[in-house]
Amino acid sequence: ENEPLLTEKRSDTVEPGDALPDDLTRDDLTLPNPEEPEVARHYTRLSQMNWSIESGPYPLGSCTMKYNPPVTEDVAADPNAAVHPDRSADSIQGTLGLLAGLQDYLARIGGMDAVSLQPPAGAAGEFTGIAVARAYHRANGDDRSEVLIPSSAHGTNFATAALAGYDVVELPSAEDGRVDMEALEAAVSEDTAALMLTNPNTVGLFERDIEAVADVVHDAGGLLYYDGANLNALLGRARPGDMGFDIMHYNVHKTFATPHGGGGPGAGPVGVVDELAPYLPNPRVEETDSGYELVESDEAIENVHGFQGNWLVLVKAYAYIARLGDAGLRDASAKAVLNANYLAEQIDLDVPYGPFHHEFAATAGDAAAADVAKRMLDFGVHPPTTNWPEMVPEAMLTEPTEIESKQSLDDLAAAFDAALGSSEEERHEAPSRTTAKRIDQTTAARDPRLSWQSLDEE
Amino acid sequence: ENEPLLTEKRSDTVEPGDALPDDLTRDDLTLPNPEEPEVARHYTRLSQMNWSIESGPYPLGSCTMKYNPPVTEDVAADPNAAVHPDRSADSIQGTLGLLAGLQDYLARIGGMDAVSLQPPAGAAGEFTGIAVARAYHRANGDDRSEVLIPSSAHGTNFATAALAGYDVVELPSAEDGRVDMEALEAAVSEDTAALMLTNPNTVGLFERDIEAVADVVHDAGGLLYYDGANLNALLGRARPGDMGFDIMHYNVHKTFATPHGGGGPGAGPVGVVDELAPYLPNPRVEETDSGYELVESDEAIENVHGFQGNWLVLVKAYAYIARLGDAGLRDASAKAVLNANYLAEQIDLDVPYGPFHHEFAATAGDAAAADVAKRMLDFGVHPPTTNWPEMVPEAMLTEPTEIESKQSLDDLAAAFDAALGSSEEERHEAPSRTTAKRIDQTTAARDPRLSWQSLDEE
Amino acid sequence: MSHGSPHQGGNGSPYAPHTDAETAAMLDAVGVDDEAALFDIPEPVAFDGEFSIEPRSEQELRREFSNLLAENDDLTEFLGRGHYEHYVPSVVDSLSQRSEFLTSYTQYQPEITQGFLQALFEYQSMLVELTGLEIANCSMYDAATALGEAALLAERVRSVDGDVVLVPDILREGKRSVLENYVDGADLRVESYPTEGGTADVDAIDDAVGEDTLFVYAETPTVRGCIEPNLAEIGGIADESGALFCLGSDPVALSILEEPASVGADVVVGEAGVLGLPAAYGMGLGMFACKEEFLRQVPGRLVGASEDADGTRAYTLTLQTREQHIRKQRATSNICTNQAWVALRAAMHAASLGADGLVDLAEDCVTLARDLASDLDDITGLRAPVDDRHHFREFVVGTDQPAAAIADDLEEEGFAVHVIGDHRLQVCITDANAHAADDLVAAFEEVAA
Amino acid sequence: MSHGSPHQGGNGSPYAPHTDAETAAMLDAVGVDDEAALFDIPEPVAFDGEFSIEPRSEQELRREFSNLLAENDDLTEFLGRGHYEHYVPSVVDSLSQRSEFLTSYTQYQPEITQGFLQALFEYQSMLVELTGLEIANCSMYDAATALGEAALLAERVRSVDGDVVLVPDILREGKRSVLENYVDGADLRVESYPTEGGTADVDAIDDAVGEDTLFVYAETPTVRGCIEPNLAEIGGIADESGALFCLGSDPVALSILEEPASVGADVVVGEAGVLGLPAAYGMGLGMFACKEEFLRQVPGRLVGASEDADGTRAYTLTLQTREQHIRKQRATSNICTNQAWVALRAAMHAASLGADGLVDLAEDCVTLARDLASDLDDITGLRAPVDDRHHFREFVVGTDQPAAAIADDLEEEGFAVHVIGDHRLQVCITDANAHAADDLVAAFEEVAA
Repeated sequence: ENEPLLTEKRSDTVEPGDALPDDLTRDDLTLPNPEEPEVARHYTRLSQMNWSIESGPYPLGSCTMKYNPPVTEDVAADPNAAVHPDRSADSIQGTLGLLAGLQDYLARIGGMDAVSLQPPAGAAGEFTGIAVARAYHRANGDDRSEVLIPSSAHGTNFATAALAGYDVVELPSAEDGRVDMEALEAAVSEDTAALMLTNPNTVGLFERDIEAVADVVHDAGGLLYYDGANLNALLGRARPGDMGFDIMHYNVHKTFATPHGGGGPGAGPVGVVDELAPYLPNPRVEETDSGYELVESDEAIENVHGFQGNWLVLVKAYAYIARLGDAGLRDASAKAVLNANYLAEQIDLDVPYGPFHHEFAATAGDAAAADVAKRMLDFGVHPPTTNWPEMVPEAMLTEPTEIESKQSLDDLAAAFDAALGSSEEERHEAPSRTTAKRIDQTTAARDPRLSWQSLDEE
Repeated sequence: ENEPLLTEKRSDTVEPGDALPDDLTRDDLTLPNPEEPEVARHYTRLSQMNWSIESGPYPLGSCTMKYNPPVTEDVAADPNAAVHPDRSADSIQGTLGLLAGLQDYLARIGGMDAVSLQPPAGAAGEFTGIAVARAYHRANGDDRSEVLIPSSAHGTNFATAALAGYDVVELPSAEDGRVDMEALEAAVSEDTAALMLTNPNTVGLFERDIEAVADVVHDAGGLLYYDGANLNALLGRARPGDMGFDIMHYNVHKTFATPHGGGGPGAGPVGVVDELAPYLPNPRVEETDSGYELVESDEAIENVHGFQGNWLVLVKAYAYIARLGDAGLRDASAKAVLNANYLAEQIDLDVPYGPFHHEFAATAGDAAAADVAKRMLDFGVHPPTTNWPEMVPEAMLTEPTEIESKQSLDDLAAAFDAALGSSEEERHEAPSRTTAKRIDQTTAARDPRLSWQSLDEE
Repeated sequence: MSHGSPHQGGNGSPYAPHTDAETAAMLDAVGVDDEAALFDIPEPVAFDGEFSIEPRSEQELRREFSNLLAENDDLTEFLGRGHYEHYVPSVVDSLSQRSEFLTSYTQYQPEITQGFLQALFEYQSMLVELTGLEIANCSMYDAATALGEAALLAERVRSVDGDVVLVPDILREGKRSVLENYVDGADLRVESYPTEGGTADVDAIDDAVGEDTLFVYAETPTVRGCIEPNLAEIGGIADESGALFCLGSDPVALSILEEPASVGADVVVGEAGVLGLPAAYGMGLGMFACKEEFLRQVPGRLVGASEDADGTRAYTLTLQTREQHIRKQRATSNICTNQAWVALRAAMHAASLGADGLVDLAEDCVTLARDLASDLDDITGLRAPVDDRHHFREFVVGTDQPAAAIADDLEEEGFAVHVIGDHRLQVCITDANAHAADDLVAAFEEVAA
Repeated sequence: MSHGSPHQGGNGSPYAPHTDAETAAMLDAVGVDDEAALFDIPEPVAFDGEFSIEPRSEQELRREFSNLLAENDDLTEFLGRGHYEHYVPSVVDSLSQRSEFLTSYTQYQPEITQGFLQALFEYQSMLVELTGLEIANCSMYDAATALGEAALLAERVRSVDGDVVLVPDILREGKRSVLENYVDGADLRVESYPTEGGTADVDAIDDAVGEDTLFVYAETPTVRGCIEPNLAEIGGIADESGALFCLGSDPVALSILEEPASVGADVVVGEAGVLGLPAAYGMGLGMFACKEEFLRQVPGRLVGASEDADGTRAYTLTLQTREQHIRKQRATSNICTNQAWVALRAAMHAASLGADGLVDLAEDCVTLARDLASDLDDITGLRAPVDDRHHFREFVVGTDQPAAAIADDLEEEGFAVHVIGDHRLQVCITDANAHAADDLVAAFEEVAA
């Protein structure tokens, strides 16, 4: 049974009082007006209609849905963490010390020289990074117009390059699923501002030629940008900085287990090599003899957030890293890669590309990947990302992360196989055991009803 | 689908290390050995198989299942609240101040002169109160052997009197459902240590003759004990102290909305009139010129708790009272009584006794109350207390409390009527829409399997 | 209208959702003019006055309570003697605070309370494993009341004529007081047997136990933190006399100490709140486990496994005919509300630690105490441990200077310890305060000489 | 084994549940000897070193972070200028922290994420009601990035040739910086129009707006806390020139201020984190609402109502073809992860207040500021408010003494205020700090003369 909208339960129309003259105020306001017990029941019921990492496996490829340790929530709930961004630096040495610590840890993990914590999400990190590249080239009097991106890259890469005003040059994949060196060499030019790459790539393959790739881009005067979405595959095994990347972002809501909150908030800190450090957005935190200070650079790009980013997320990320330490981080990657490889071994679906690391793109073959996914819902698991990347037909991009046990992976494999083994009709009509049955997407898009007000018009 | 036991998921046998010699240690220990993500999923799943006040109405008569405000949880989670009971009084003035404040508020609300916060539950409060009565009589050289209890009283009253070594004299109800004055007069004697009474009684009726009752008991040298289970009916309208009660307990997990936690912890503070104050258990908190002190009485009864009771529960109770204040407390009772009367008006079931206050005992008539209750589960509500008190045949003792809205009561009434309107077979086979179907109680009792170890023997 | 928004004080209950219009409609349906008309209270006993309790907004409430509790001195506690703190993982808070658990009632409708029932079943099972006994209930209030209930169980199940409940002379005063209270109504007498070096004097027990002995109680660790080395002998003495042998302990200690069943314990009681509860001013969780033969005489609630109509395993409260709401004055106890949610937290804490984590924690309780005692013993003017025993969490410290003065000085330095005699302190160390052990030693060095 | 119990540091990830035996079985199934063999990393770029990051136990972590954050001075903040605190009821924490919400991903499988989708649908609906516009997305990062996106929307939907983005000269620096960044790639220029007395100089806007104007932005309240009295006129000027009129505000202010649709706003942006977020060092929640005609050009996620196969109302992410994961470089924005959970909290906070609570809160923001300004104005050496406007939450204070010195002195007294000029302070008051208003006034009396 579905839950009524709050407004369908109890709504009132209220007029402003007399604090302001009428010409400055609205006539009235109509909004839900429940009492607290009603609020509690409404949202408790809604929560019960929602899958989460505590519900079971959440193997969305490229999303790194890990367990989010409650201890990081407790740490972030410290009342002393609740300060205003305009406080004097002297009066918030704790906050600044924490930020400095996180900057340092991230730099170490990525092999980078300087880090900005300002970007509030991965895409914002990309934008920051590409804006840094733009500023660098401009400072060199170098007016470059293109960003190279492999066709298998995350959609945000393309959109970010466009947002920053660059033309996108899409690189096809080689037959082995990796960067096509010939295509790269053909595409690189003096117009190349940067190449955006994730490594391992979106089907989990490590770009073995990364050193050659870096040489090609660098020789042309371009910069190498690392999309951190897949960093969970490499912790303690390889660092973007060592591979020749000049700029990278970190998805702390992936690699460092901050909760994804149904879509956000995340945080997308950006690390760069020394040469690019002056271009990071202002301010950054530095430790001096007299404590932590906020320092500004004249060459900094404009800001990417109205203040200093998603503070509460950053606290949790730092706590997670500190909880795990070297051995924990390295083990997390080891188990994430083991889990992906073990799961791929257990399922009936083919995996065209390999050797893969923390994720793999299986193909549903003759079946529609989206329907297989819907059918998996009936077996009590969350399906993988479907139909992406496009290099794999009917792709099911699967990333179990390190938190699943062998038993959990076996159950997940059974759900894969059962869904694939279902009849086409069963798959097409799935799911049937869920809160909502298959939802009509076409009507939703053709006749958009985006508010309760639009429902009233029915 | 049910959830496996943790031990069925992952269990290990572990041997002690070498911290102690072998003759002091066990051979090994076999217990579940999950990692944190597995623990989180297990208990999250279990929680999803459990009804709570956030799930919907919980109209268990005599249980006062109110909404438990989260703000009281936050207050109790204060790190400064976490102190050891053997701390010096000087060093825990905050804790003692809080306890003193609660003692004071409870005394005002009950019309009592002194309060002990030590009893960890309602039944423990009863035991404390009856032990106080026993000590009082003994101090007077008065060896009384009987406690009078109306047949409609809570089972704990009888068990408590027996625990304290008294013989129970059960009083029948008069035709109007209240204390039968003639029977009372006949039963009272110089053996009467106390009469235990709740008011309103367990079918919600106010004992109109309470002054006469008090006179009869007092004239015989007995004491009048007030069972606070139904205090939510009277807040700001009447006080046990004003009615002639000498001793009372408060069920803070009922009247003052501390969470019931699936069966506890609660707290059962005891209030008494001046004359009995010296007999309350040691220590009590008193405010002096130099701060709060723990004071002891030579005449005090022995303790009812190893330390000072259920501290965390007391904090929440105090916070709830402070949140509501006079007007809120009075309104809570008003709406609790209104809700009970309105609900009774809406349902098809007869309510033999009245006028009732915060609860009423409807009768299922020809139907089995227990089956009607099971059928109500299918309509998405929690049923009332069934088959009690015995003065009402097939009783359904219903207490909606003040937190239900008119809409919620209408829905609840519909569930009552639909359950009563179902066929006997439907009722007998109910519930069918719940996590578990009707559970076999007989086998559970005849062949008790009380641990996972006993399941292994299957 | 009485709608009180959370940021305001509110004119009525902020948790009663009635609008004025709804109240009016409901009054109309009931047929009265106002709520007052529904109260059937004779005028002489009606209360028209006020309590003079001011309502607080949420904000005011939080500020007021926070300020009040901040009056507590911020001391690092090395306190035990029956109330122990182990670090409770965050996940225990986040899971146990889920409203489905926290705001649920006793499981009288098992079909919609399977989750809590299963958790309690798992709690019971954990105690069965730890004690080796067949039955555990799903909680008493605390260790002291569990002990009281155990003595009364003895009275019900033992055929001996005896009325003597034998306890160690060092039994913590509060616990003994509760025991006295519980057995008063049954006309039993509490008597002490001597201890030596912090544990039982077995010969003295042998002398003391006779035909008037109903119940023999021993603890491990004892209140002085000593691991009792002679449990099997004490159990044997009790068994021989027909008395019931009750052992007091806790789930962390039992993770490595001798299994109670193996030393002849008939009943095990103690403080299970060592798991799941932080320092809570003495709030507890009474552990109660016993032999299967006492099944129908067990106090408190029991969860059992059964099946539902589909044949699926399901759980339910069972053997309720023992309980007060059915058997009234012939019930096995007057307990109703117990400590279910604390039991849930204990089970969660144990699960979070896991079998190996529990054993590691228990080992730490031995080694931490041993190391701290050794460090204190190195300080001039102190002797630790006073008792020549293996210790668990805590131990007694002998002082040259008056103990009370040392404790006062330590409090100035930010530490709390027990004063248990003119020249006796007691110190407790666990994973919760071990980080401050070196600081404590340094403070002792400052003040003990 | 790598099983790290929570009370220990652990040798591996405490959140990877593999036993040694399981790891071995899995490696065997995969056909390798160890996990290292699964990494396909060329030797030259392999990292064998260590990060030198010590693992912490949960306890150590909590203690370390608590100690570090305690380095923050405990000041009562009277700070605003774009980041505001209102008291967030406890129920918002307890509900939003439910793991079903907190640890959920974006709703790409709507059949099992109806709960979050409905909550976001209700959030969108609330913004529709508050703004009077037909469309609201389910969040941007913050007010600044929402403004940037709005300017880019103008570039997509406006047929005018203009490339000028007009903003008030008092726009907060950080917000303007973000805007500059967003419009750089689209070759737009940000220009300022003058303000007078804390609000827009309408005549100057009229002069400034021309055929090169793409976008006109105004705020109410402005960064100086002034309620903009001439919104309809500004909207009219923009409309006439074909520029897009974007209004910046927030949901609390809009609860009583003029409805944006009624003054001609095409887009409304602003900081919706005034609901649901406590002071969080600038973390925000970008509000974004606009006219229906821009539907296919809206940035960010949209939740729509639909039906499931049973014909039951159901919710789903919709119009995803606007988004980067489908449209790539032609997407309406590069945003992916947004602030969904903060939007959920904002909706919960609004629901907790209710319609009347929201209006009361907004009224308080006017009267609290008015009263505080009046109290400060009574102090010799201070003038408040400097601007002859109606204020919302905050206002500018003129000082005789150097403002920075006064702020330093106030900090000594335990208060934080903004310094915005040599003789200008800014003070913000809401329900969250109103309890300390009298103390602030007293402190000002001490230090301002």
